[in-house]
This record gives sequence, structure tokens and C-alpha cells, in this order.
Amino acid sequence: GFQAPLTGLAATDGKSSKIAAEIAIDDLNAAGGVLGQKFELVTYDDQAKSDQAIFTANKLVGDDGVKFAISGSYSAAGRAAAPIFQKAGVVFISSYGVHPDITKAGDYCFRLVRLGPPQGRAAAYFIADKLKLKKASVISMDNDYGEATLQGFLGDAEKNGIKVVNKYNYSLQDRQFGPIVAGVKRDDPEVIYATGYFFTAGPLVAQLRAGGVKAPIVGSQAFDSGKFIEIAGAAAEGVYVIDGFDRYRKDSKLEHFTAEFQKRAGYPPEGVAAEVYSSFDILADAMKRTGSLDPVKVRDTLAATKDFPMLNETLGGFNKLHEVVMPATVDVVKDGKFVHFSTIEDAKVLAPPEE
Amino acid sequence: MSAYTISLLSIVGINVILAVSLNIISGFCGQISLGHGAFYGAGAYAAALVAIATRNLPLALIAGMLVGSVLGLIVGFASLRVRSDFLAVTTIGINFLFTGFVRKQGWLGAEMGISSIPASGLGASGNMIMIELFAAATIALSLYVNASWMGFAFRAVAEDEDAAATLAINGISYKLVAFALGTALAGLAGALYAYFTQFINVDAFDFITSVMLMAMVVIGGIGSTVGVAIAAIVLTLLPETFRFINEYRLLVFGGLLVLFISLAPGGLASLFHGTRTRLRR
Amino acid sequence: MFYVDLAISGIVFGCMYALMAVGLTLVYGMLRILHIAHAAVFALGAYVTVLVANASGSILIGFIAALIATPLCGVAIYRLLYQPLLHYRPDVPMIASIGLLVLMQDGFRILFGEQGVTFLKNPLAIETVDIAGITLNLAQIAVLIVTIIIFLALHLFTTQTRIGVAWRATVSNPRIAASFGVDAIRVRYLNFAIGSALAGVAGGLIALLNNFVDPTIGYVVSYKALAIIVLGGLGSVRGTLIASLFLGVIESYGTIFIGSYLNRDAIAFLALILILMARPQGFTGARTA
Amino acid sequence: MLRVEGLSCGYGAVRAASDVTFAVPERSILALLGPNGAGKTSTIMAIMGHVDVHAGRVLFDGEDVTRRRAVERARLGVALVPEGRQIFADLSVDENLTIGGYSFPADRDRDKRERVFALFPRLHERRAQLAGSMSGGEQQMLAIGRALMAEPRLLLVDELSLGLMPKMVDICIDALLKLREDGMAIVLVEQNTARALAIADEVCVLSSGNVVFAGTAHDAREDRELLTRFLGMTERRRA
Amino acid sequence: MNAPVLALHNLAISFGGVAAVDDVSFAIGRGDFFGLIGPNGAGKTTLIRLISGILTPNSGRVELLGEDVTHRSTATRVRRGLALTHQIVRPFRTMSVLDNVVLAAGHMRTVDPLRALLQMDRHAERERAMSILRQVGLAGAETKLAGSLPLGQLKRLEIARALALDPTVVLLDEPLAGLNNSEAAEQIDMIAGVNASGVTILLVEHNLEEVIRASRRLIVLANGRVIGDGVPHDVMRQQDVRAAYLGESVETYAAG
Ligand SMILES: Nc1ncnc2c1ncn2[C@@H]1O[C@H](COP(=O)(O)OP(=O)(O)OP(=O)(O)O)[C@@H](O)[C@H]1O
Ligand SMILES: Nc1ncnc2c1ncn2[C@@H]1O[C@H](COP(=O)(O)OP(=O)(O)OP(=O)(O)O)[C@@H](O)[C@H]1O
Ligand SMILES: [Mg+2]
Ligand SMILES: [Mg+2]
Repeated sequence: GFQAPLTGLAATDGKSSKIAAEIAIDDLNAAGGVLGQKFELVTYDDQAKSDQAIFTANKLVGDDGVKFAISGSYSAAGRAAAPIFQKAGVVFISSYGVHPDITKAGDYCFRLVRLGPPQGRAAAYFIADKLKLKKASVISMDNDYGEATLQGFLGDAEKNGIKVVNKYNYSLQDRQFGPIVAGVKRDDPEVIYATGYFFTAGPLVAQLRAGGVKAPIVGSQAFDSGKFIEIAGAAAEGVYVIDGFDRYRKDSKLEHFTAEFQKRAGYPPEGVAAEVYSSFDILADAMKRTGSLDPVKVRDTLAATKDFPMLNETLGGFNKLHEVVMPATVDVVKDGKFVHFSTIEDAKVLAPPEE
Repeated sequence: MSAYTISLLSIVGINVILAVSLNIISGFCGQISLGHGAFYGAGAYAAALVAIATRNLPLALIAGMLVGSVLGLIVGFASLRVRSDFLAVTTIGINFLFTGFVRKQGWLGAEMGISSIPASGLGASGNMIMIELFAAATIALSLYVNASWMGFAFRAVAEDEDAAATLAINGISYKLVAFALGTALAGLAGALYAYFTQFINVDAFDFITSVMLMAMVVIGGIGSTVGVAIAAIVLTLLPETFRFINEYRLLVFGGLLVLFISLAPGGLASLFHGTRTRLRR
Repeated sequence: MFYVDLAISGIVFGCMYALMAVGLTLVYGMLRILHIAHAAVFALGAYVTVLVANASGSILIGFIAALIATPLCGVAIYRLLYQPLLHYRPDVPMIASIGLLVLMQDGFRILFGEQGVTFLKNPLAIETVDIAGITLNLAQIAVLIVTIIIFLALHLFTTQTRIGVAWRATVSNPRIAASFGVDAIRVRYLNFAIGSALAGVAGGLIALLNNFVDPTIGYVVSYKALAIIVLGGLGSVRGTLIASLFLGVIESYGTIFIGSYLNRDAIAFLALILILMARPQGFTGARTA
Repeated sequence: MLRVEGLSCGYGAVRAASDVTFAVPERSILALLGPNGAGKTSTIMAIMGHVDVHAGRVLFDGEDVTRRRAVERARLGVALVPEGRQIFADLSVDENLTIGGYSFPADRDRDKRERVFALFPRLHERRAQLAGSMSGGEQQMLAIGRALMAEPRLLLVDELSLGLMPKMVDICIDALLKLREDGMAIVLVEQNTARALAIADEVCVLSSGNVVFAGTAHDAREDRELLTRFLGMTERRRA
Repeated sequence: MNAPVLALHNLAISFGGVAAVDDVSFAIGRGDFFGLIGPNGAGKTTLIRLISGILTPNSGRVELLGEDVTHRSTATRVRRGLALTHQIVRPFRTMSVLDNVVLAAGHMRTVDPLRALLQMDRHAERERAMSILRQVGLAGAETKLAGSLPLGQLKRLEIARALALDPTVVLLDEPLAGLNNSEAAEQIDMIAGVNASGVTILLVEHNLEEVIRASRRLIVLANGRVIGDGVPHDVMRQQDVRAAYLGESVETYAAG
């Protein structure tokens, strides 16, 4: 079973997710499936909304009788769906929903993306440790992802000796950021930390640069989309993306995926797509290793996974709460492309919460 | 009954309460409100907080109704001052104000919403039955109101408040009562929703929700309780029946909405009997 | 300087809003319908501008194309959707309008992709001009200039010309206006054509500003423009401009100073409600146009 | 100028007037009379083009205009003083008059306006007032003035004296007589039967939608039965 | 004169410089029948609006049954026994004729929404409404939608609604306009009948013949001021009244 926001505000990521899911299923089936059985993909649209997700989860569990579910959707939908899967004993992986509650729903629930707070902490660490900058303006978006990441960042900023001059926030519908640009200009920071999706990040970065702001910009994971560079144009040069997706890495699986995705979608894959693909991959791997399709056993095998190569990173493993333990890639935009800049390995910074 | 059916029926019941209560405000009393989602949300948040604090179902439901109607009264008072054709937009404003406020309130979970709302203790089907009972009661209440002298006076106020005043009908108090009653029911619906999802997030109570509710009222036939209840059921189930078309769902939905209103501008009610004239300007 | 910057960015917001809302005002003034699908016409304008500009290599041609497409679309909406519903309560066409918005918005998503579109070349968003220490990009300057021109022209048109008076007479009583040779049908077509063309221009300009158009671009228009036309006194062109600038500036300062308590939309609507409490008739009173 | 032949009109299935026939030549006044609900307003509005015609024809200058829209009829030279005034409430007095003369080029607008103001000085005093806030009688003056701005060849007047003080009724009747002299054709609906009969050339009397009398005003004045049964004139009042 | 049911003290209101009503005072006793006449734009309708509370005066007081109601709402005044008809008719167009009157007849049930909520029965009101409709000559039209009535009948509906309120004082603004001579005579007889049953009447009319016939006292307003007040025939003999109001028709009415 698979649910994703195919319509509504989050439709962009939903579409990428869906294509990635289809590629994953095709690949797995082409390799003969698992234990002699082929995968069947049942997809529903949850509009990234909680009440819709309740329907779709119930439908997947009740009507379609799925045993394994993956969400290619945002937190609100994942949070509403997780308890339902938990109760029904369905192994559930949230590919990129960042809210802590998803995994708290119970032991059947997994997450394949780093939680918001560690992402923010990683950003603070990166700014202080790698860039060696001390004075930051922070711009965050109004949704649970933005808020969670911001909290992580602010919590660690002081520890790392970063002074946050000012915080600004905007809503997902905003495309014009005049007041924020004016504010940042006044702050005159050494560095800017911003969260946002490509559709807000693109205009934001472009307007900051057009407004004459020269300080380096560190962006959150969701900056990661070719569309971001397209919108911001030359202004995107030099923007760092924390927990990015190192898409030019030499890796046959990744190359295959990138090519296939480009063919089906007409644009290159983003991190979101890679995460969804890996969700399927890791689930199938756990099934194989279990040698059975019994959800309880697969769940336990999955929980014990170690050092699994995902498309974006190598997964170290899951912690007690089934949160990922893995290093974070930092990309930088160079000549209109995301290229690998460095990798954060510091386990303490990246440690997910245990409860 | 599968879990899916139960969850669907629960939402149907909640939407019936919402649409019928909006119809009391907009249909009976003529006060167009595009902010019903705010009262729904206020009820949900109030109930969620009370439920977490007390784990007492009746108390939480009452809290939802109370908060819904208090907010409704405030908006009602405000609405008395604005010209009637400004009201629709003012209520949109109420909705955005509500969501904008909640988004920044840590004690309401801000962007994160409130999760781990305790279960009602009735189980999913018990919950659903409770919701349906409340929905039935709401419909009955609405039918009764319309048949009573209050409904009669509502119609007069809706059509011409000044002329109503010359018949000793005090438009102000009627409008306030309509708001208080309609929003109390919306608050109740919110409380039921909180128990249904056990997780609430402000996105569920946004402007689009309000618009959908107004669509139910118009499609049902403004002022017709039964029509509006049917429309609420149909408009909730319809998108489900074509869930399989996935990304074309909204497209088809929008198309059907346009088509239906073009073919039956008087709403479902007008298809059954000749209430067309009542809908004329 | 900071405060001046904020004021300027507020004024640019205000002009953006004014362009988005003015077509809506015209339609509301004429038919008393909350023409929410105006947002879709606006989005159409934005898409056409970008796509045609990219295909032809000239932004100007993009705008011309939008100026052709949007009036056609607006007139079609009037003829096919609203005209048959004119005798019903205004909520009926409003809901139909919302249905159309959903339909068109999703149509754009399916036709043009959920990724949205971007200008291949958009020098206006990149090149900046410094005036007395204030940095504006060319797109912003274009927005300011176009707004001034459009509003001046409309103001003169509605108050100083006979057609303008006829326009308002049609609003007041179409049957009787017809009895004096005012062709209500033509006036309405004209109204929709002009209102939609303005939406088209607004869409193109905002595409330039953002350098990006996605299916939800009209979303903001669909509700915030409503607040603006109400503040402006519903149907008043002058009021719309005043209200837009006012909201723009309030939002600009608001995002900085109370942004952590209320988001931008909530700030705008709070201002709306407070003002309506103080001045129930909006900024310019009940007079149309 | 105007010929109405076998006209039947109404609202959807509701028939308001049946088989009405009359002619109004240039330089003449036809009084269209009858009790409440007789169908006078409906007939006038059908001539203007605002009420559905079920059967029959309306001819203007010999040309069949039954299928023409109201706008086109207005441009041919028909003007209306509608029942219940129906002035443009949110336009000023001046702007109402502008619309009155809308079918014609603006160049003679001033003269015409002066003439209207000469007839109704009150309108001149209140040029800038919103028409909707005027008193009932003032609105009636405006409705008449607005129609005069059109310099019509055919004037349709529904309830001339409605809400006017006696002095103003006299002024308006004099004005109609003068317009007739200038060659205008006038259809007059008027509840003050005596005054209407006194100035009319032809009379058409409707009752419950049917024509019960059609003929000269002279004949009508002599027809006792008609006067008492349909026109509400009692002996006492005629004396 | 017995204790006044309605007393006006120095009422005044102006609109942007135009003094529509200017220092008007008079009192109407119980059971009286007052005529109020005056040129177009004299301020008659404005005065009625001030009495009924649709407008609030700039200065002066309105007393209803001995109580100062200057700042009370229209609904309150109606509850105290005032009723009025509109010069420009305002029926509830989407309701039937009968319902229009039933609603007025049930005004005691609808004064307060909560009381209204507890009541359903309309039998008595319907009976009363039917008899009032017969009284004003609208029998047979009760099932029609008010919006489809011709003007003459709407005028009657206005009166029917006012009567259904069971009022002590009725303010009638041009109830005869749009009626022909005999209809007007019938109507005025009906109003006189209502007056005979003890209801106080204030009648605004341009149909002088009927006003003079029916009213016991006549007040003349011009430019917002009272210029004549007394027994109808005496007032009509006043030179300034005739000049302001009658113009060339003076002779016609002087004979009356
Ligand atoms: N909009 C309408 N819908 C349905 N019936 C109508 C409508 N308007 C008028 N009628 C009906 O048509 C008939 C004729 O009405 P009309 O207004 O033409 O009469 P009239 O002679 O002008 O009366 P009056 O002297 O009272 O103005 C009446 O029976 C009336 O009920
Ligand atoms: N809201 C307003 N704004 C401006 N002037 C007004 C307003 N209301 C009334 N007036 C003016 O006040 C004067 C008195 O009006 P009112 O309606 O009381 O006259 P009336 O005596 O009833 O006349 P009629 O016999 O014509 O009905 C008129 O000249 C009118 O134009
Ligand atoms: Mg008539
Ligand atoms: Mg008057």
C-alpha cells in the first residue's frame, strides 16, 4: 500500500513519490519479487491532510488488506495514518514525514528520513564547525517541518556559539519576501539559515540576492530540487543544502534510478523521490532476510537492519523508536547543480531522540 | 463493517452536523458565513484540551459546543456592524484569523497540532454510532426550528431586516441566536472530530473546509434541511467513490460542482419540489 | 532605512494586490457575485505569459498573449456560468465559481505539471535599480508603474465617461438601464473582458516578480483579494487601490513586528475586521465605482 | 407611431393581459386605464420589451419590434417612466439624467438638462444628491425628467401622478400636453381617471387582463357604465 | 383631547445641510385621525421614519404612550403599539401574501427568539390574517407570492400587515397612491373603520380630497417645518398652504 498527496498543495512531492514508488515496484518485480511473490502497488491520494489519510489508511488496511504500507507524504497525513497501521499490525514506513509522533504510534512504524530537530542541529553544527560563521539570521516556514527544524537549530545554535540576530517566518503561500529581505539587510548577518520548499526557497533566495544580501545561505533539506535552481537562477549559486541528496555519486543503482526517473517524470529526481525508492528497497530487503512475509517478523528484521545502502546515504540503522541513524550530506549549488560539499558524521549532533 | 466504512460514516455524520448547522445561519437567517471551519476548529481544540485534561467525554463535548458558540456570538456581534454583503468576507477573515492564531500558539500545539487525544472509550463503531445519533438530533432540531415561529422570523430577517423590524422582529437578537446555535453545533462537530481522529491539526479547519461546507448548503438547496443533509452525505462520499482516479479526483470534483449548479441552481431541494422561487434573489 | 525598505516593500505588495483585486471589484460591482474563479483567470494569465514568453523568446509577446487569452476566458465564464445563474441568490454563482476555480486550478496542474513553470530568461527579476539607496528590481518597478496607469485610467473611465456612468447604471438596475439604450449584455461582456484582462496582466507581472508559476498561484488571490474589495467598499475602484496599499503596508510591517504571533494572512484579516468594526462601509463608503 | 395588435403577455405561465389592441399616432395621448391588477403595467412593460409576449405584435413606425430587445427599442425612440420610479439609486441626480439621454450623442445633453431643470427646479437644487435618498415625489420627478432626456418619440408613462403633490401633478400634465403638441406619442397609465380622461385622445380600458373598452376619450367620458364599473368614478365625484 | 398616544417635541434632522425636518412638535390623542400633507420633499416620510425609529433625530424627542422612545429600536416601538406602512412598499417578496400577514399577526410570539423557538402553532394567527386580508380587500390573493402582486395590492398588503400588529397608532405613508378613485375611497373608508375601532391614525397623503374627508385634524409641512395645523377646511383656506401645495389647483379644492 502506498499513500501520497497527489492533489492539493503538496502535489509536487506527491507526484515524485508516486513515480519513485512505481520504479521501485517495477525494479523489485523485475528482479523476481520477494520469496517468489510479486509486489502489487495500491496507491491513494491523501492530499497531505490528516482526515484524508485516515480514510486512505483504513481503506488500505480494510478494503485492500495490505500488510505493508509506505507513506510518501507529509507529517500530518503520516501522523493520522500511523496509529491505524499500528493497530492493524501493518508495517509502516514514512519516507519523509518528519513529525516525531509518527514513530511514536508504535513498533510497526518506521521513518526513513531524519527528524526535523536533528536536521536543524546539523545545520547549526555545519555553520559553526565547517563555515566558521557566528552571526545568523533565521528564516523559517510555517509548517510542522519548518517549526521542528527551527527548534533543533535554535536549541543548538547557542551551544555552537552562533548568535541568532533575528528570526523571520513566512507561510507556504508566500512568494514575495520584501519585508524579510529588508529585515535581513538590516541584520547584516554573516550567514542565513532558511527552511523552505523549492517553491518558496527559489523566490526567497532570488529576492535576498536581488536585495543586495551577500551572506551565504544555508538551506534545509527541502531546498533539494532542481526546480529551486531553475527559479532562483544565478542567485542559487553557493547555497548550501543540509541533508541534501548527493545525486552525482557513482553508484549503479542510483544511476539507474536517476535515468529511469528522468524518463518517466521528465525532470530529475529529488531527495524525496530517492527516499521513497529506498523505503521500498529496504522493506523488500527485510522481507528477503526474514524469509517470510509475516509482518511481525519482517518488522523485527527491519528494526535490526544495519548499514543498508540507500540512494542518498548509507543507513546506519534504526534506534529504539525506529528513527534513522545515518550521516548527513551537505550539498552546495555550483554551476547550476547540486554537488557534494561535505558529510556530517558527528553521531551526537545527528542523534535522533530515543523517546 | 470495515474500519474504512466506519471512518467514512463517521466523517459523513460530522459533515452532516456541520452543513446543517451552517444552514441554520446562512439558509434560515440569511447570514452568509464562509468561516464555519473556525467554529468547527475551535470546538475541536476545546474538546481536545478538555479530553486530555479530564478524559471525560460529555465534558469535552460540552466544552466544544460552548467554545464554538461563544466564538460564534462574538462573530455574531461583529457581524451586526458590517453590511450584509461584507459579511461573507468578514467570516473568511475569522477563519484565517483562527488558523493564523492557532498556528502560533504553543499550548495549542502550533503547527504540530494536538495528538494523543484520549479515545472516547466507545470504540470505533461506538464512536460512529454516537456521531450518527448527534447528526440525527441536529437534523431534527433544524427541522423543528424551521417549523417554529423562530424559523418563520428567521426568514423575515433574511429577506429584509428593516421590514422585519416594523413587525416587531428584532433582527439583531435573531441573528445572534442563529450564530450561537449554528456555531454551537459546529463546535460539537469539532469535538466529535477530535475523538474520531485523536489527532487534530489546524489544516483540517481552514478556509477550504468552510468553502466545502458552504458548497454543501448551496448544493443541498439553501434553507432546506433535508436537502443540505443529503448534499453533505453525497459530497463526502462522492470523492471517495472515485478515489481510484487519484490525481484527477479534484478535477472531476470541481467539474461536477460546476455542472450540478448549472443544471440545478436551486440545489437538490429544488429537484424534489418547487422551492426554486425561494432561492431567487 | 529599514523602515523605508519595509514601506516600499509594502507598497509593492499593495500594488500586487491592487492588480489582483481590481478585476474582482469590477465584477462584483456589476453583478454582486464573489467571482472567486477570477483567481483561475489570474493563474491563466500567469501561465500564458510564461509559456508564450518562453516559446517566443519575448516577454512582451507573452503579455500580449495573456491579454488575448484572459478576456476570452473571462467572457466565456460570464456567458456560460454566471449569466444563467443571475436570478439566483449570489451564493449560488459563488459556489459555482469555487467549483470552477478547483476545476481550472487542477486543470493547470495536469496540463502544465505540478512542478510549475519558470521563465527561461527573466532579466526583469534580476536587474536592479538603486534609487536613493532603495534597491528595486525592474519587475517591481513595472508593477508600480502598471498599477498607477491602470488605476488612473479606470478611475477616469468610471467617473468621467458616459460609458462609465452607464456601467454603474447597469449595476443599479439593468432592466431600466436597458430602457434607456444601455446595452446591459454588452456592458457586462465589456466588464468581464476588462476585469479579466487586468487579471491577465497581473498574473504576468507576478510571474515576473516570482519568476515562477505553479497551479496554486491563484490561491492567494482567491481570498485576499476578497478582503481587499470589501475594505475598498465593494465595487469601488479607488477604494480598492487604497485598501490594497493599506493592507500591503500593514502586512509588510506586520510580518516583521508581530509575525511570531500571527501569520501574514491573519494579520491582513485582523486589519480587515478591525477596520470594518470602525468603518462598516469600508474605506470609501457604499458608492459604486 | 405605435401599434399594438392582439398582444398577450405575462410572466411564465401567468397571463397578465390578453389580446390587447390599440394604436397611438403621433401627436396624441392614449390613456391606458383599469383597476388594480388589470394588466396595465404588464402591457407597458411588454411594449418596452421587459415582459414576455405570448401572442400578438408590437409595431413601431410600422416596423415589427416584438422580437427586439429593450435596448433596441430605446434606440428607436421609446422612453419609459416606470411604475414605482425605479431611479438608479446609487447614481446622483445628474448621472440619472445622463443615462436618460444615453442613446443620443452628448452634444445636446446640456440643453435637454436645462429643460428638465426648468420643469423641476427641485432636481436642479439636488443635482449631486444620490437619487436613492430623494423623497418619493422627488424620485418621481427624476423618473419623468430622465425619460424626457431621451427626447423620445413614444413616451410610456406608468402612473404619472404617483406620489406627486397636486401642484406638481398639474405641472406634469401641462408638460405632457406640450410634448404632445411637439408631436410626441404618449401612452399614459394614470389612476386619477378624471384627469387622464380630460387630456387623452384615445382610451383603452383593461380589466383582469382583458380589454373592456377601446375608443375615443370623448366616448369614454360619456360611457357611464364604463366609468363607474371599471374606472372607479362615482357620480358624486364627477360632479 | 385625552392623553396623547404620540407626542413629538422639537424634532429635527438634516442631511448634509438640508434640514429635512426642522423643529416639529405636535401631539396626537388616542383615537384621533391626523392628516399630514405637504409638498414633495417637505419631510413627511422623514418624519414618519423618525417616529418609527428607522432614523434617529439630531435633536428633539419622540414620546409613545407617554414614554420617551427616541432612542429605542423600531422593533421595540412596534411592540409598544406602533405600526407603519412604507411609502415604497416592502413586502417579504418570497413569502405568500398570507404568510406576510401571519408573521405580523404573530408578533407577540416573535418578540423574543427563544420564546419563538418554543412555539409552533399558527392556527389562530392564520384565522386572524385571513380576516384582515378580507378587510383590506385581498381575499383570494392569499396564496400568491407577495412579489408577484401589482402595486395597488401591495399597498393593501402593507396596511394588512400593519393592522395585524394590533396597533395603538398607525402611521400610513401614502396608502392611496396607485389606487383609482373608488378604490381610494374604499380604502379610506376601511381606514376610517379601523380608526372608529379606537386606533389612532396618522395619514400622509397627496390625495387631498380623501385626506380632507377622513381626517379630523390636518398638519401641513413645508421645508421641514409645520406651516399649518388645525381642522382640515380651515387649514386649506390658509393662503401660504395653498400657494406651497396646490398651485393652480387652488380653485378646485377651495370649492370643497
Ligand atoms: N412578476 C410577476 N410574476 C407573476 N405575476 C405577476 C408579476 N407581476 C405582475 N403579475 C400579475 O400580473 C397581473 C397584472 O399586473 P399588473 O402589474 O400589470 O397590473 P396593473 O394594472 O399595473 O395594476 P396596478 O394598477 O395595481 O399597478 C396581476 O394579477 C399580477 O398578480
Ligand atoms: N438620506 C438623505 N440624504 C440626503 N437628503 C435626504 C435624505 N433623505 C431625505 N432627504 C431629503 O429630505 C427631504 C425630505 O424628504 P422626505 O422623504 O421626508 O419628503 P416627503 O415629504 O416624504 O416628500 P414626498 O411627498 O415626495 O414623499 C427631501 O428633499 C429629500 O431629498
Ligand atoms: Mg401597475
Ligand atoms: Mg414621502
